[in-house]
Amino acid sequence: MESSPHMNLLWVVLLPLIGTLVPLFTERFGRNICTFSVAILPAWSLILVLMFAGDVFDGQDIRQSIDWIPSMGLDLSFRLDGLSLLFLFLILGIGLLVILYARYYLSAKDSMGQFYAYLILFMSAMVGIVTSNNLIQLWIFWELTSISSFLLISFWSHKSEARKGARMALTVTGAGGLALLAGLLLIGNIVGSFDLDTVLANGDLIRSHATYPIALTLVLLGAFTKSAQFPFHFWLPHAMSAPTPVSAYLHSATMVKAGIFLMARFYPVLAGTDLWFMIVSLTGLTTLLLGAYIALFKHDLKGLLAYSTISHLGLITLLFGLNSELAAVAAIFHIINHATFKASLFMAAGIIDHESGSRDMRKLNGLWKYMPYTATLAIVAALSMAGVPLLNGFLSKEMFFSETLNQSTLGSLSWMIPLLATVGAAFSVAYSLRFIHDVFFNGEPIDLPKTPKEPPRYMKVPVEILVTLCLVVGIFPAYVVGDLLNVASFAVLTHEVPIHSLAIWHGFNIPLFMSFLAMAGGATIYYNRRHLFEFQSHFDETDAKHIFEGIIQSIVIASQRIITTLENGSLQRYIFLLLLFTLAMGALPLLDLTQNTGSRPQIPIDGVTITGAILLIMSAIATVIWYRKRFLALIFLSVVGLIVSLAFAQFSAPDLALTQLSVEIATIILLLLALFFLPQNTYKESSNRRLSGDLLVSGLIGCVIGTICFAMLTTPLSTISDFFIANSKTGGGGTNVVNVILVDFRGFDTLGEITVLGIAALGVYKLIAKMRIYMPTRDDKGRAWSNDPHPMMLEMVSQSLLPLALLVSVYIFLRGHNVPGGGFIAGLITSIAIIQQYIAHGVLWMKPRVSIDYQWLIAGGILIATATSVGSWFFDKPFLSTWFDYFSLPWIGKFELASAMLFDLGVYLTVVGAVMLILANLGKLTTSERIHIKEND
Amino acid sequence: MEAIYAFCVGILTTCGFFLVLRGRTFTVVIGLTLLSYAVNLFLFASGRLKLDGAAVLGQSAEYSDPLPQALVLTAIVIGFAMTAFVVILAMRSRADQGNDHVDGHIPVKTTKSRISEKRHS
Amino acid sequence: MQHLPILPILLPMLAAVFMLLPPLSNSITRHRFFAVSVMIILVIVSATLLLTSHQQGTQMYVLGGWQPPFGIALVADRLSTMMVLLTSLLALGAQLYACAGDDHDGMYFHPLFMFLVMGVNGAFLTGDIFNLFVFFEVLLIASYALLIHGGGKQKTKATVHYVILNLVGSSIFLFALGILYGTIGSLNMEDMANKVRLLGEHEQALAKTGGLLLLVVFGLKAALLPLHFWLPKTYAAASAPVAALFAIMTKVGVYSILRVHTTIFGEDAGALASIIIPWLWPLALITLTMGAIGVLASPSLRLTAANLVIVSVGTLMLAIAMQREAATSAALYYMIHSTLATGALFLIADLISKQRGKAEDRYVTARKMNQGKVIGIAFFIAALTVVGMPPLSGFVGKILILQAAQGMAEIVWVWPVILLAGLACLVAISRAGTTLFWRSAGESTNYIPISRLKLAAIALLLSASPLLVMFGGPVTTYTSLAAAQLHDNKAQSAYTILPKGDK
Amino acid sequence: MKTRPRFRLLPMPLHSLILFVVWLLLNNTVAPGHLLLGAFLAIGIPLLTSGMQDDQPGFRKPLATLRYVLMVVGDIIVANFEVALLVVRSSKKLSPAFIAVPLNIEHELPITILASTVSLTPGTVSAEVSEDKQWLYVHVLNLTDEDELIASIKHRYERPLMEIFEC
Amino acid sequence: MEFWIELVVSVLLILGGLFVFIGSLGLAKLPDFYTRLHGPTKATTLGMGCLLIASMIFVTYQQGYLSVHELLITLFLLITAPVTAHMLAKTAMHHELDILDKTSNKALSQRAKERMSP
Amino acid sequence: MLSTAIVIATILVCLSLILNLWRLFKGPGRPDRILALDTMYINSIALIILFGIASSTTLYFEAALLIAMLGFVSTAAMCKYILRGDLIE
Ligand code: NA
Ligand code: NA
Repeated sequence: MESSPHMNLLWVVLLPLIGTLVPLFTERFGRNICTFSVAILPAWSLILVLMFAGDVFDGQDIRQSIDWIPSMGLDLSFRLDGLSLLFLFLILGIGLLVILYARYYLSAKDSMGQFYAYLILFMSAMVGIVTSNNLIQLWIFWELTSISSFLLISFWSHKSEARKGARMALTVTGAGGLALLAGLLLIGNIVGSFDLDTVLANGDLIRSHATYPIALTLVLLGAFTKSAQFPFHFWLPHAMSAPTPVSAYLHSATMVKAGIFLMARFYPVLAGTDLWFMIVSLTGLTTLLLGAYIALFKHDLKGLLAYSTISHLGLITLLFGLNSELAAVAAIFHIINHATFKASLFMAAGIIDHESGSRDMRKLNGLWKYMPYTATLAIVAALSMAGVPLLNGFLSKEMFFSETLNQSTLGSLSWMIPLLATVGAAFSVAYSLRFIHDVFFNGEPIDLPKTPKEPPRYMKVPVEILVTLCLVVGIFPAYVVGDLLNVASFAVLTHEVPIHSLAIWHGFNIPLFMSFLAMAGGATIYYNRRHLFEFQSHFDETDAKHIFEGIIQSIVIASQRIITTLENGSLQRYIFLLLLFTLAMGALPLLDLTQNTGSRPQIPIDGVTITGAILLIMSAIATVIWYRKRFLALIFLSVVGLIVSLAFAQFSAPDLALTQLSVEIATIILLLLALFFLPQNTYKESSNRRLSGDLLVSGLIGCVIGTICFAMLTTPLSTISDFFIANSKTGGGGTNVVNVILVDFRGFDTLGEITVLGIAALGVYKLIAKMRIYMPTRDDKGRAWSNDPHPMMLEMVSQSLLPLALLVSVYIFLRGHNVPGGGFIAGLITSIAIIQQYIAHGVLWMKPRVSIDYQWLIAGGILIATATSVGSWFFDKPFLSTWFDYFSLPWIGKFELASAMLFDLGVYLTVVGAVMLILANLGKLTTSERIHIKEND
Repeated sequence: MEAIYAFCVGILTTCGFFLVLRGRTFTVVIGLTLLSYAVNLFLFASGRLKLDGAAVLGQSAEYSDPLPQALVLTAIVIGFAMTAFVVILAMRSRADQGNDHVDGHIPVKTTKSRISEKRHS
Repeated sequence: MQHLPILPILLPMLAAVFMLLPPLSNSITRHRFFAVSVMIILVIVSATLLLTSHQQGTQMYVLGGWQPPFGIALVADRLSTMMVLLTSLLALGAQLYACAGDDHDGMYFHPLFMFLVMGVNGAFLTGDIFNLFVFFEVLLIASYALLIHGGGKQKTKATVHYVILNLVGSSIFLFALGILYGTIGSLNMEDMANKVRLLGEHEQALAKTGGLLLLVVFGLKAALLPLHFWLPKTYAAASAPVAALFAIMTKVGVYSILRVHTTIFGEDAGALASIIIPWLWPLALITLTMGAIGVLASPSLRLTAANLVIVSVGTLMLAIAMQREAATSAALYYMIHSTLATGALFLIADLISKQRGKAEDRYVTARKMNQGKVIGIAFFIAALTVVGMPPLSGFVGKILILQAAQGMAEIVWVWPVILLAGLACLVAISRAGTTLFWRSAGESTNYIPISRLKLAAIALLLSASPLLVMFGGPVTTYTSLAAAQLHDNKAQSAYTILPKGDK
Repeated sequence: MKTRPRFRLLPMPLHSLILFVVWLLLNNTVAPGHLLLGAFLAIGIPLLTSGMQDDQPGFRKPLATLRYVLMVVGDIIVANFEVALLVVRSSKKLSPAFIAVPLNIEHELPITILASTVSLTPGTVSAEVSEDKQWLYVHVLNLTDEDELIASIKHRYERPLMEIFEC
Repeated sequence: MEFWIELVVSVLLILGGLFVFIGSLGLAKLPDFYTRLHGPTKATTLGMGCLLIASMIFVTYQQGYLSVHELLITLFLLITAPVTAHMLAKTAMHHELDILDKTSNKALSQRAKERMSP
Repeated sequence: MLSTAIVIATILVCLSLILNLWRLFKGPGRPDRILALDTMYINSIALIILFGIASSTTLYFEAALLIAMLGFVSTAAMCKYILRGDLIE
């Protein structure tokens, strides 16, 4: 069969999709215009389909494809074959009827635009599913039906049942959707393409592949959840809290049929195996029986119809599962028939509900008197459901019975299938009878909110059309749906459809006998319903909603328990885990280290080093021993800092020694400032077990780090550093290589580093700005503070030292490029000198004397450093390219000017600004000079 | 010499991490400071140890690796900035929550033991 | 134009600095106009950089003219420019949202915000591992300061945890860098990659420690289990625009793992090839699982969004663990999608919590929202996106990752976990949505209409979701090229594209 | 007393001089470039910091100052040997004491210098100055005669200081 | 190096070391805080002076130019040591540290603490 | 001779540092500990000077100068802390 590219096929999907937006705009023009406008685009789409129909009936599949996401195997790809055509008629045709019906069903309070938008969205999704020629695209539309049905079911979102029902439907179909996705991906992987044509052409490949059972199961999970097959059937009755047009559409004709469609679509590649038979037919059979049985006991009209739908879907599934071609044809036929009679039944139920205010069959009685016309329509449809001759339901049921007789996969138990099918049919008759008798006859209505009457004229039109179809198909099957059934079956079977005759009369045969049995049995069951009801009342009615919610709830609670146990909000635990992880990462590779000592010659030990080590180790341990006495810990910390600086000095890093020293003092001042506001000592909090655990882990990490450090120190290394030494003077213009690296080779790091400092200062300022903190009036031993806030000697000496300190910082700054020093250290010296003034004199004394905006200083510093770096752009060099030259002036002699100095000035200013912003403002916390949050503008 | 150096780094690391694992902000800050000493020494060690080799041209015969020194300088500055922030954060936490526990509240267990401790004394 | 690669770092930095100086300082109005203008310019610059790098090949920017491995070089390849563009887009959204008033709850919002963007962009662009550390610190310190923006007990508490953990992380970072320099002797990642193969056995063991310790560091930033505990409460406590911007922060960790562990410890690293992979598999799976459990357990939308971040991290890590071009490409697509979507979700959560009175965004019955419809639409789009339902971008990323796993033995773990996590998210989000929007008691009061700016910000971020699907073709083409570039060590080698210049 | 005169360019001439000298000390040089730079700094830094200096009586007598300094240095050296002996000896032989020295000078800077001198010299440490600046409390390591010690402090150090500061 | 210079430097070094040591010894062994305060503030200062002068001479000789910048350290120490001692004494009095029993005029420390006249 | 002198002086300074550490541990009061720390600062200046002479370099002079300047600030700050709690008021 040739496929012809057809550019208009896309519009079949696009038109409804665009139509989704229409009601949102036309809602304001009134109900009729809104309804009409909503119908236009789907109708147009249907017309397009009808125009294509001829080609399809002629055996020409229509295809259209556009590239979309090739790396995912996703193309925008459509095809129209017989199966699609059949479904499109159902979706668009019944869809249009539902649009009309809903016009009268919805009350003035309901948002019509929203409803139609959801409905059309759903319709588009269904159209998309049935026309998709790409597996992933099919899945996209599949999921879209889940989403839009969620919106439709929860349309009356203020009702708890609506929300829960919608959620349940979404969860179940969503889960199925994920399974389907996995299945489709597997199939795509087997075939090497997600193109449906390719997939359908490779049935044998798929069936023989090792992952076939998994792929089959996953795809069927998708189909069964969507089509409410046992054990996933429970969501469907709860979806009945949707407005009735939704039920008529989604739960009879379309969405639940999506699963059936999926089975039909993949019938050529997945069916035909025993596994398929076992899963599909048994699931179908169980669903058929269960649905039919429960339907009888539902007092809610829509509940009855819902379980009836489940039962009929089971029937169709069973047919597909039988692995017989005629059965598949029967299944397709029953899809049509079920759609027509069930949609009309739902609509009738909706009319009854709408006009009487109740759906409870215990209250609804004798409606024949009040709405004879509607009653007639409903009774015809119900009889079709029961499979009464002359109605379409009878035809497909006959085919069904005959197919149940033609299978033998269950071996000697195969006889059970026709028997159980008959039992199911009997119950089907029984609940149909109940629907007819209990609602339209059976005495007078009880306590109805409204007096029932016939509905508006046009509300009946959709029902009339559908019931007429039931009759016409039932009487002239071959003329009405013969061709359609043929092309659809052809699409499913992918070859010539086996001979079947669509006729009312096939002579006296076993299926007819089974039908008769079912009729009689159904009547008997209904007649004796009181006993059955009594029997059934012994069982607690298990509400699926409660079970489902219960399961979800317990999952949520379990999750919460897990989360609260693990995420207990204890930082100590988080750090402990972090350290454990670190330990694992650090220690395990070390197991590969055969020996710790490398080949690098070691430096002999000397006494000074030992002294330093003793000081360092003892002090470090002292901070641990006395960590609860904070001031003490602080003093020992200072010792550690001092020794570290000395170590840098010893190991040839004078710049580091200087920096470490100045940072260390600034840190101590900072910690002292903060300690004032914090408890001075704390109780023993950690249990001994925790302490030893912590000690163990930190000790082990210490061992790991120490080992690595030793191994590293004793291993020879060649680095890129020779370059720096070689180019420091010639390329960077300075003899202090470390400084040249900082301001030139790796000036970018330095720029980042001063930015960090600047940001930290801003952050601190931000922290302080909103701080309201308690100021202790006594020290930790209860002593009142000394009465001398500004000791005179300290004041005198501090202010005398200030110019000296500034001089030293200029000295350190200027020499940095060539010998140890530089902007950072100079900046810290300046800041500490100024802080010393604050300590000695206090904020009030300082305030009139220092009028620098530290914030500007920070910004200015970073700006100068950046501007210096950007300056190189004007010489067509990259950012941070430095410049230096030597000049000589008479008398003064030769001197160097370098852009790096300017960069370093930026560093200096930022450091001063940042440190002062932090420390000086922290000091102001307790005075009247505390920061007031600036009001803007 | 290398062994002693590595040992000191190990001790500092141990002490630092142990204090970081404590429950009070100030102690944690002390721990972080110790840890940053350890880190700086360690990072410095990546250039190996050298005596009399300051990387100032013309001052030594052989130069120590200047690059780790520059890295450590950056690390020191950043460490200082971070310490400054976390110290003030500790204060802010005390101000906002009324205690200086890292979790913003004293664990129930501790409160109990403290009461019993008081009772005993 | 030759300076284009450094502009994503310089622009926000200078913008921040200028905002601290007169005439911009102390005027929130001026801050807003200036900051938004700069951010729009930044978006344009980033896009230009991306196109340049895409069409003309990787752009190297050699700072100070010092050739790598001696100097620091910025590497603007497809991956880094993509991340930079992503950052500026997210930042623009978050910033617009903040301009509606949240920026006024404390000081320095805009400068700090700019500094954070600078740090993130720097981390993405730099080709030097120590410079990466520096930019990590820039973005961290800015994030610390931003986290307390707005004040309040919760923020303070979350900040304490966040800051201390990250400080420990920074220490470990430096330990790792020390080890790497101490064994490899270089800092330029490309140069390290070349040298790491040649290491002796002794050095290898040490370098491996360094590489694995980096996993700890990046894992902490990325919120990889068991280092993720800080994330939910931190993100939930942050003010909305900050939380939205933080959506990129975990991605910095993910990016770093991707960059460092495919460049330095990639397939060509000899004995040190793929050292993190045996760890990454289980950790990624558990992260994803815990994220999903967290999503189920979340009692409020902000926590849900935060846990969704963990889910996305777990998913990304799985893709990285696969070590395939296809998987990396999928990860990159997923990264763009999840960053913008979770960012938007944080903003939406804020809108919701401001309209529900004391209930805020918790999943309890509360008064009806004033503008439930418009927020509802935004939420619906965001929810579909994060859950991975078509037709929005989530499903593309998920399918790409699932597809990438085909043919691997680990598929038996990857597929079920990813799919079930998706289901858990679906369950949780549908519960969340129905509760927040539909379970209401009492009518709304205090009608304060939502600022249009906020809606525009959310729309901006959300618009990415359909666009990513619509233009899925070009986007995935780009991500696969980026992935190919990342995996092909020779193609991205710094030396091949460098003109052998002077100096 | 006289406060020091204020010049616009040289607010603290003595400071400037000290800074200039210190600059040369620091750089170990008298190169012309450094002379110029030193001069610049010696003028610039006091201009910057003059705000942070309280008014204090100025040094009037350079010679007396020099004499005082030399005397103190000598005392320090001698005193230290004494203290060294005291430290090394058994501490049982110590006779420590607190004493209060009445002060005649009133200004903060001279008092500070006096107290510093006392601290640097034999066996005495200035512990406190009373709030009214009338008394200097001194801790003595090994007191032999209280009155003599007080007299010697006043005579040896306070008087020259009063002379130097003309107060 | 010339013998005399070497001798002077060596003597100064040993002397300096000795004073530094005695200062610390005093700190370690003297019986109460106030007596301990004397050691470091004075002996150490002198010791440092010796060492710095030794360094001055040594560097001047070795480098061939006058190295006087060590004087600056001495200057700093001379200026700051008394203030340090003063501040420490204040803290000791504030904490009312135990004073050696045989100290005369112990009560003065109370007056001093309050900064009142005796 | 000179090298012997340097060694002797260094040993003396190292011993001093150990003595300082001992006082630091022993206390008993906070002032004792601060005093010990301050002495340690000064003794480390001595160590640096000796180190400079021993390795005949002037590179470490600034370190000594810095300790002299900043050690004082630190000690003063600690004393102020004990006296007033609040460093800057
Ligand atoms: Na009835
Ligand atoms: Na204060």
